Amino acid sequence: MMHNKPLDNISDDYRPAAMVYLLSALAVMTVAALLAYVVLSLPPVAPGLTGHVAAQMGQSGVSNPVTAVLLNFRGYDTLLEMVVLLVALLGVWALGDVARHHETAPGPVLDTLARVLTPLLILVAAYLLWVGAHAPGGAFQAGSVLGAAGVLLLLTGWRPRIALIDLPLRLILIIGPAAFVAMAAITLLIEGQLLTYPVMQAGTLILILETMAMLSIGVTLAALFLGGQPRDIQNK
Amino acid sequence: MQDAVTQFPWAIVLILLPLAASMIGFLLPRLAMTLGLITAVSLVLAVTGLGWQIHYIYDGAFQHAVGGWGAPLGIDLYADGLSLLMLTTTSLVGLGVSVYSVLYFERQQALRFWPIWLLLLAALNALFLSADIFNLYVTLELLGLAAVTLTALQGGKAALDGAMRYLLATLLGSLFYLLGVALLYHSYGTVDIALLSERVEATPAIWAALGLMGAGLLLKTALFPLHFWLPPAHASASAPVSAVLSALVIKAAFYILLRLWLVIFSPLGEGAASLLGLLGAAAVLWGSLQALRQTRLKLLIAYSTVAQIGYLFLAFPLAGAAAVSAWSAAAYLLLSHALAKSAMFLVAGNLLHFGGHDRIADLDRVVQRLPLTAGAFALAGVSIMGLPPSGGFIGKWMLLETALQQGRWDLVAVILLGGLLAAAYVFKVLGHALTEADVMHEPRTVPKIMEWSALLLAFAAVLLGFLAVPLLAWFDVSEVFVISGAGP
Amino acid sequence: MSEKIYAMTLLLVVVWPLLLAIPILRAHLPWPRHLAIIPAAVLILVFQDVSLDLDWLLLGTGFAIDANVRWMLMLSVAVWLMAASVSTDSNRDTADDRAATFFLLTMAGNLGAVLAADLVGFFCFSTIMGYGFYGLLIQGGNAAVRRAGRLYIIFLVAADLALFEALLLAAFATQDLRFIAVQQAMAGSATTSLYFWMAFAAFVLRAGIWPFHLWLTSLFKSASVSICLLVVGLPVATGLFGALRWLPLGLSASAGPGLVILIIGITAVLFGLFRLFSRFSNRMLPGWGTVVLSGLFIAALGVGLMQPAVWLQYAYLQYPLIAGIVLLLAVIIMLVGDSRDRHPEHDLAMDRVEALSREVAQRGGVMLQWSQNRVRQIRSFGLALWLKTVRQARRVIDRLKTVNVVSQWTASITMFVLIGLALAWLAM
Amino acid sequence: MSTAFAFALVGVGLFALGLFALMVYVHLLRKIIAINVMGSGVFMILVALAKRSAEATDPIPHAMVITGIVVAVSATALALTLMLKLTAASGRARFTDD
Amino acid sequence: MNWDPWIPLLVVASSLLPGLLIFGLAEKRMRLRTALNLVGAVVKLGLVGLMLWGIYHEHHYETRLALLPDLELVLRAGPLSLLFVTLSAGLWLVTTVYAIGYLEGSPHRSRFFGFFSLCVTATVGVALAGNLITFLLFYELLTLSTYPLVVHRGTQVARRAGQTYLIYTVIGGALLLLGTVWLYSLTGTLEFTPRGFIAGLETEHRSALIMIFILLIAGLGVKAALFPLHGWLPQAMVAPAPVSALLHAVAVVKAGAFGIVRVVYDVFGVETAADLGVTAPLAALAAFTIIYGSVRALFQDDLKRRLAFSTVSQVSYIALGVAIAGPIATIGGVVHLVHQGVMKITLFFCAGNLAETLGIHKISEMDGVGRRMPWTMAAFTVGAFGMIGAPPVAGFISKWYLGLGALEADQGWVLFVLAGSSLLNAMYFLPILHRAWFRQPPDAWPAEHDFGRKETAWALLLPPLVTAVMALFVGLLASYPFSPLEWAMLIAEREFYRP
Repeated sequence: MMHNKPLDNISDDYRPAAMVYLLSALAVMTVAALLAYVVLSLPPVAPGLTGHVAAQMGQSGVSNPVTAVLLNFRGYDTLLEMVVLLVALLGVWALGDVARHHETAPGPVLDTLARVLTPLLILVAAYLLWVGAHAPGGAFQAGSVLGAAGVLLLLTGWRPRIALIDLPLRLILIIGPAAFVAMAAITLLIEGQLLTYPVMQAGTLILILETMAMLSIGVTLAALFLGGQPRDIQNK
Repeated sequence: MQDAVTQFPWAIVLILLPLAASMIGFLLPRLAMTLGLITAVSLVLAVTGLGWQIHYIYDGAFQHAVGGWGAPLGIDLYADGLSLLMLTTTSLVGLGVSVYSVLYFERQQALRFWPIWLLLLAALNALFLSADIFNLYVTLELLGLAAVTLTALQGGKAALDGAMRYLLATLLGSLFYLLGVALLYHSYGTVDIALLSERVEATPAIWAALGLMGAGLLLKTALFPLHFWLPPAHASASAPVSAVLSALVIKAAFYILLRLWLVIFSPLGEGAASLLGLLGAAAVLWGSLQALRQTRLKLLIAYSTVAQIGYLFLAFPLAGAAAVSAWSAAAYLLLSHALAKSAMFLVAGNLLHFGGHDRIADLDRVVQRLPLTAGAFALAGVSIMGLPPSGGFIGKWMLLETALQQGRWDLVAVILLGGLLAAAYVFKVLGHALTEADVMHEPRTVPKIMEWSALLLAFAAVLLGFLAVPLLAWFDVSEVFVISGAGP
Repeated sequence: MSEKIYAMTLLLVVVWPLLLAIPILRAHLPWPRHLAIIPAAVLILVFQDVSLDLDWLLLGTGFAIDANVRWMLMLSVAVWLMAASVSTDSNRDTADDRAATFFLLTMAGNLGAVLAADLVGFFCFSTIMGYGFYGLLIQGGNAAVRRAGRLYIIFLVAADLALFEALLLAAFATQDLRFIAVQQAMAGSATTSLYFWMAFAAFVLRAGIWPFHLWLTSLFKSASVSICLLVVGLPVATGLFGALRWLPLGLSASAGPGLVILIIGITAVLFGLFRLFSRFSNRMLPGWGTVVLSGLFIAALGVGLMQPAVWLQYAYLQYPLIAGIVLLLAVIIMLVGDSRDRHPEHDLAMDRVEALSREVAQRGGVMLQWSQNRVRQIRSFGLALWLKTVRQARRVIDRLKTVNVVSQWTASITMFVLIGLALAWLAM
Repeated sequence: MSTAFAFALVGVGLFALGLFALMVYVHLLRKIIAINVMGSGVFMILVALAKRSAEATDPIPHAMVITGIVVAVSATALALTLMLKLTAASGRARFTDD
Repeated sequence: MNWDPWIPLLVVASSLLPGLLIFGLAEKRMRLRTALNLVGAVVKLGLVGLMLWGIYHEHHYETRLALLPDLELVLRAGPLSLLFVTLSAGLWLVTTVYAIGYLEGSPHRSRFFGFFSLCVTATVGVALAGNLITFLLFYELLTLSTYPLVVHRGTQVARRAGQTYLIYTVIGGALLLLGTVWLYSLTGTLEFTPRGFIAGLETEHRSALIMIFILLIAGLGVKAALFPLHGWLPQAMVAPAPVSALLHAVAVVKAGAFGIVRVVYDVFGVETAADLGVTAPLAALAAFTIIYGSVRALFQDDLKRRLAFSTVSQVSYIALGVAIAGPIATIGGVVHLVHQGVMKITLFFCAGNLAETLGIHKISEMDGVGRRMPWTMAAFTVGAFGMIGAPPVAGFISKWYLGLGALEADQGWVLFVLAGSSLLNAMYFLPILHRAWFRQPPDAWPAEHDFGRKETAWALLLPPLVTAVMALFVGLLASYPFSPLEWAMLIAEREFYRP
């Protein structure tokens, strides 16, 4: 990373005047107190939407309520959220490029560790994705694990091959959101309604979506970590 | 066939089309610009179609339960006069800015601009169509990040600084909003606006939610005194981006506030309303004065935005006495300001491109050299000043009328004073544009398309002055959520 | 039919000089000054009352001529003829051309004022006359005259204002603005005294009657013959004439104003006489003469106001009186001529009458060549014929070795005699 | 009071803490972290209150939080990159005027 | 089909379209531009003539266009409107010819003529406005379209003058707007109706109505240059002569005065206004302005500034006539609307000629100019005498009816105001004439352009002559059918006597 000099030592920070300190402290405390009062004033017992969810689980195509909500009941949120991720990536890329050449050769330990861990992480991700259908887990968990693997590789100094950083990379980055949009469009054309899965195929469709989502999420996280659009600087 | 047309889900096209276009554009940069233009045009058509449906088929409000679940479990899409107004504004300004941007950016920037820009459009449309406060949160974030990215796209210290402030402000706002959402959900067990409106009663939670969401949204709307982040961001971004930020992005936050106010919080009474009115008045005066003090054009326009936002909030105390026309006035002001202000920023872009600077005092006989651009600024100025014939005038007229009916002389004074100050800063620019400057500079030619897109936007703002009757019927903001939001 | 023709002439009297006043139109006409008078002259010969209503003109006005007006008309014609004759001997350079413009404007104004049938018309034309005359003064005259002219225009503006106010008062009192009607109306009206004093002041100012005579006398001190003629012929004459027509005379006795006016008149006379004889000079004779005579007239007015009966009794004298005064003054002026050339100073010891007679005798010679100039110039006109016969007559008379005076008979004197005869004849 | 509310109060505390830091510190990294802390606070409240009734937990808030987290991550990533660029441009990791 | 509803719109469009087209023209397309201008002017005049004819034949010209749910944009041709429309249409034609001659070869003519046409469009709109909001709309449009003309020279002085102009007019506009909205919130209508539309409110809303009246008059008084609000007028003299002519005779000042007439007659109604006791102060103000303007004019050496102050004084005659609130005074005031226009435009044309031909700007430079430019000065003389009120020029008629009206409303003091102002007029016009005609011309003029044998270009010479002749004939033929006086009488009758 370049120009990170000022970031090395956060501690030598400008300290605000005691007065400011005090006042903001007071203000924040009052806010906190009020919030606390409000929170405590909430109804002690509230089922929320548990009932509705339970009632509709049958049609959702999965048995894990959270996944059902994420991918089915409130799938539209998830669609947009994938897009948010994409926007963040576009933003990071818009801010600049990074060279794809090595910065530091990894030490032997890190190197072996990466070689061992990466496949393992991918496996874990796959498991999480699959288990998400009926137990805690799902695309996001899996995606973040995948992302972790990517980060690890990047830390070891690995960089994607030139051939990969152009179209394929972009393809994999948008496959998640794209899948969602496509699904939305298709369901719209078939069912006349957005993201309405036929009850029979719901499970499969959700699994497909999740897979795509996982891929995109993982790669996106890694790409975000890279902090810029990878290009082969030398050839420029 | 007939059926296909009437039943065609225009609303959903509004969301999916820009999304798809953006992704394809991202995948195949070569196509990005073309796709962008096509999308911009088809969005206008889609909005028209939606409006037509709302008025002749769904009599008054369009509704769509995503996933077929319907509230409270699922998410509802919902569109009525107010949403239609916002969507129309978006599509019009969007079209203008898209056309303008074709020649504005150089290649490298253009590759990055188009996908994000399309996502921004998608975010706006999604936001205006959503009837679910959590979904609104997601769209809000999407919008905010896209906007910040576009701001930063300009590069350079000022732009990055502005973008950073903007990002922190918008994130903070979103968090406040989300906390409000949390409180609402946990007290009423739903995030659907319509259902909330039925269940709401005055509990501490509601008050807190109002406070939190209000604060967050005001921060995003940059209402005085929470406007600190706006001028640096809007003044440093590239011209088309500034146009979009001033014309649409902050309006989105205002829209949510208005929507929530009309449906959920209005029972909570006068206090909040008069507070908003007070802030609005302060914004009008403060913003105008600041604008008058500026020496750089884009800053001047940015502060003018701060002032004009204030007008929108003047409607809150006035609407207290069930005077519908106060909301109509706000709506009309919103629309005309969006058009006029975007035109102004595009003009600023032209001038920057033309002279390489935007120092007002050194505008050297621009009127002679760029008549179209100068004309655009003048026309937009007319609407901003609220002089007839223009949309700004109609809005101001209705606002004044209600204010007088309720004997709110303070607001009357503010409205008139704001108008005068606006005239002062608009003509400050025009005066310099007409006369010779001390320093001559080598002008660069400005593409005609850029000039015309600015001019047409401004002209539309003036044209609004003659279309009040049909438009006010079309964007009927008098009855929001008359039909219960609970599922079709 | 003939009425129509008369009416046309009536209109022409005013319009024709106006047209000639426009330089282009008269560019190629010989002696426009004389030509302009012709319609008026013609009209004199129409011995019948003609009137012409012009509803579309201004606020609806008209022209009319009756016995009284004819007096004034003749007077004007005479004055204009003389003035025209006197003032054409300078060569026709542009300045003279512009002088002609003012000359003709003034003429039109004067004739219009004379013929006007109602107050508005009178006001309008007399204003035109006033400003035109001012132009004439400034144009023709030397520095002194200009100074006098400036004084004159101030009085004129003031007078016009007063007259305008009076006019408004009259119009407020009655719809019908013809002179008689107005006099009747004002006699009874509540605003009489205001109206009366306004009008009176206006005419006093215009006619340069004491105590507003300064411009008048100072003019006579320095102006040329033609201008002096015009002064008496225009402002003075029209002023007096206007007074006659505007003031509600002989209708109801108004002792107070009458007395005041009488006193003014008498003071004027005395003052004039005193100034005249305290330091006598030919040059000042016409000036102070004017003051005296106009004073006399004013005094008469005063009497008339106090005893309407008397006034009515001598009503037929009013216009002849004005005519007489003016003609007398005119004669004096002609005789005195511009003496400043040859006789810069006069010894005051000299016996007045003798001096006067000698002046007359001396003038004779001047008059002769002056008249011969006339002859040479006017030959282009048919008048020459008439003058030939005069010369014939003179030769005959010479041969008869008659008195010297006859040998000094001249065209202008002929003119006076003729006019005198005409007046006498009309008076019957 | 139930544990749910206890956790919720902790969330409130986190929120307040983040807010305080955001107000007081000028170093951008601190501000970004502060925002994240606030976010965590909000999420905490959301999740905690989802289990107020004994029998079952409400899945909706969990879904919301997952969405929220993803959004937060994206925002943070963007913020950090932006900060780096700004630091590179201005030489200081804070807003240019203060 | 029935064209009547379209005519007023066409009248407005007949100058709007040429204006817009001209904006688009290249600078060098001189011929086409001139053609457009003249065609527009002639067409407008023709249409106006048609309406004049139509009104006599009981036609009803009205264009309506919804502006707000319960407010309409109304263009209607009544006697009063027609009086003003005819004036501005006629003078526009003349002024256009003049401007074409005046701006020969100067830069930015497309822009100039574009705004020129817009300006007249606005004026015609003001004249034809059938309700207060339409009036307001065009009134503001007028402000906007005249600003570029005022600063047309593009110098810093011009910019400052423009600023002053704006400060006054924009604030005035705001006041007018406030008054209008307030009135609307009371009455619920803004339609101009003879004898006003507020009848019945004067008891309960008395004070409010008085305030509204003050607001409206203040807003209009800015353009009409009533006393405290006249400051912009002399400064605006930096503009080229045709613009001054436009400001003073055709458009701006007239719009203000016309507005006052409208407000008093068709909004409040004379009787109501008198009941409210607002006319007397207005009359007093107008009277003061008359005297004040004349006095100020006395001390100006700059010819155009003197004329400007004379306008300040003259325009208030209209307000005065209106405020006296009697039928005859009304005639005087309304007819002065036309007379002042014709006379004053003549004077400005002449001033422009002097400046353009000989480079004369100051009165002290005018010695003997009558010999160099006899025709111009002749026209000037006619105008000057008209201003003084000497018969038979038009000014006399106005003063006549004002005076009579004052007597009839027994307000004798007005007579003295009239006398005083006539005196002052004489005092500041006659010396000019004296110089011009009777002084010796200097050896060399400040900046003389050679026009060969002519004294100046035809395009410059004809307009003043035409208007001078107009001024003369309007006065001479005052009682002729179709004369402005007749119209004024018609209007007064409609306002006062018709049941």
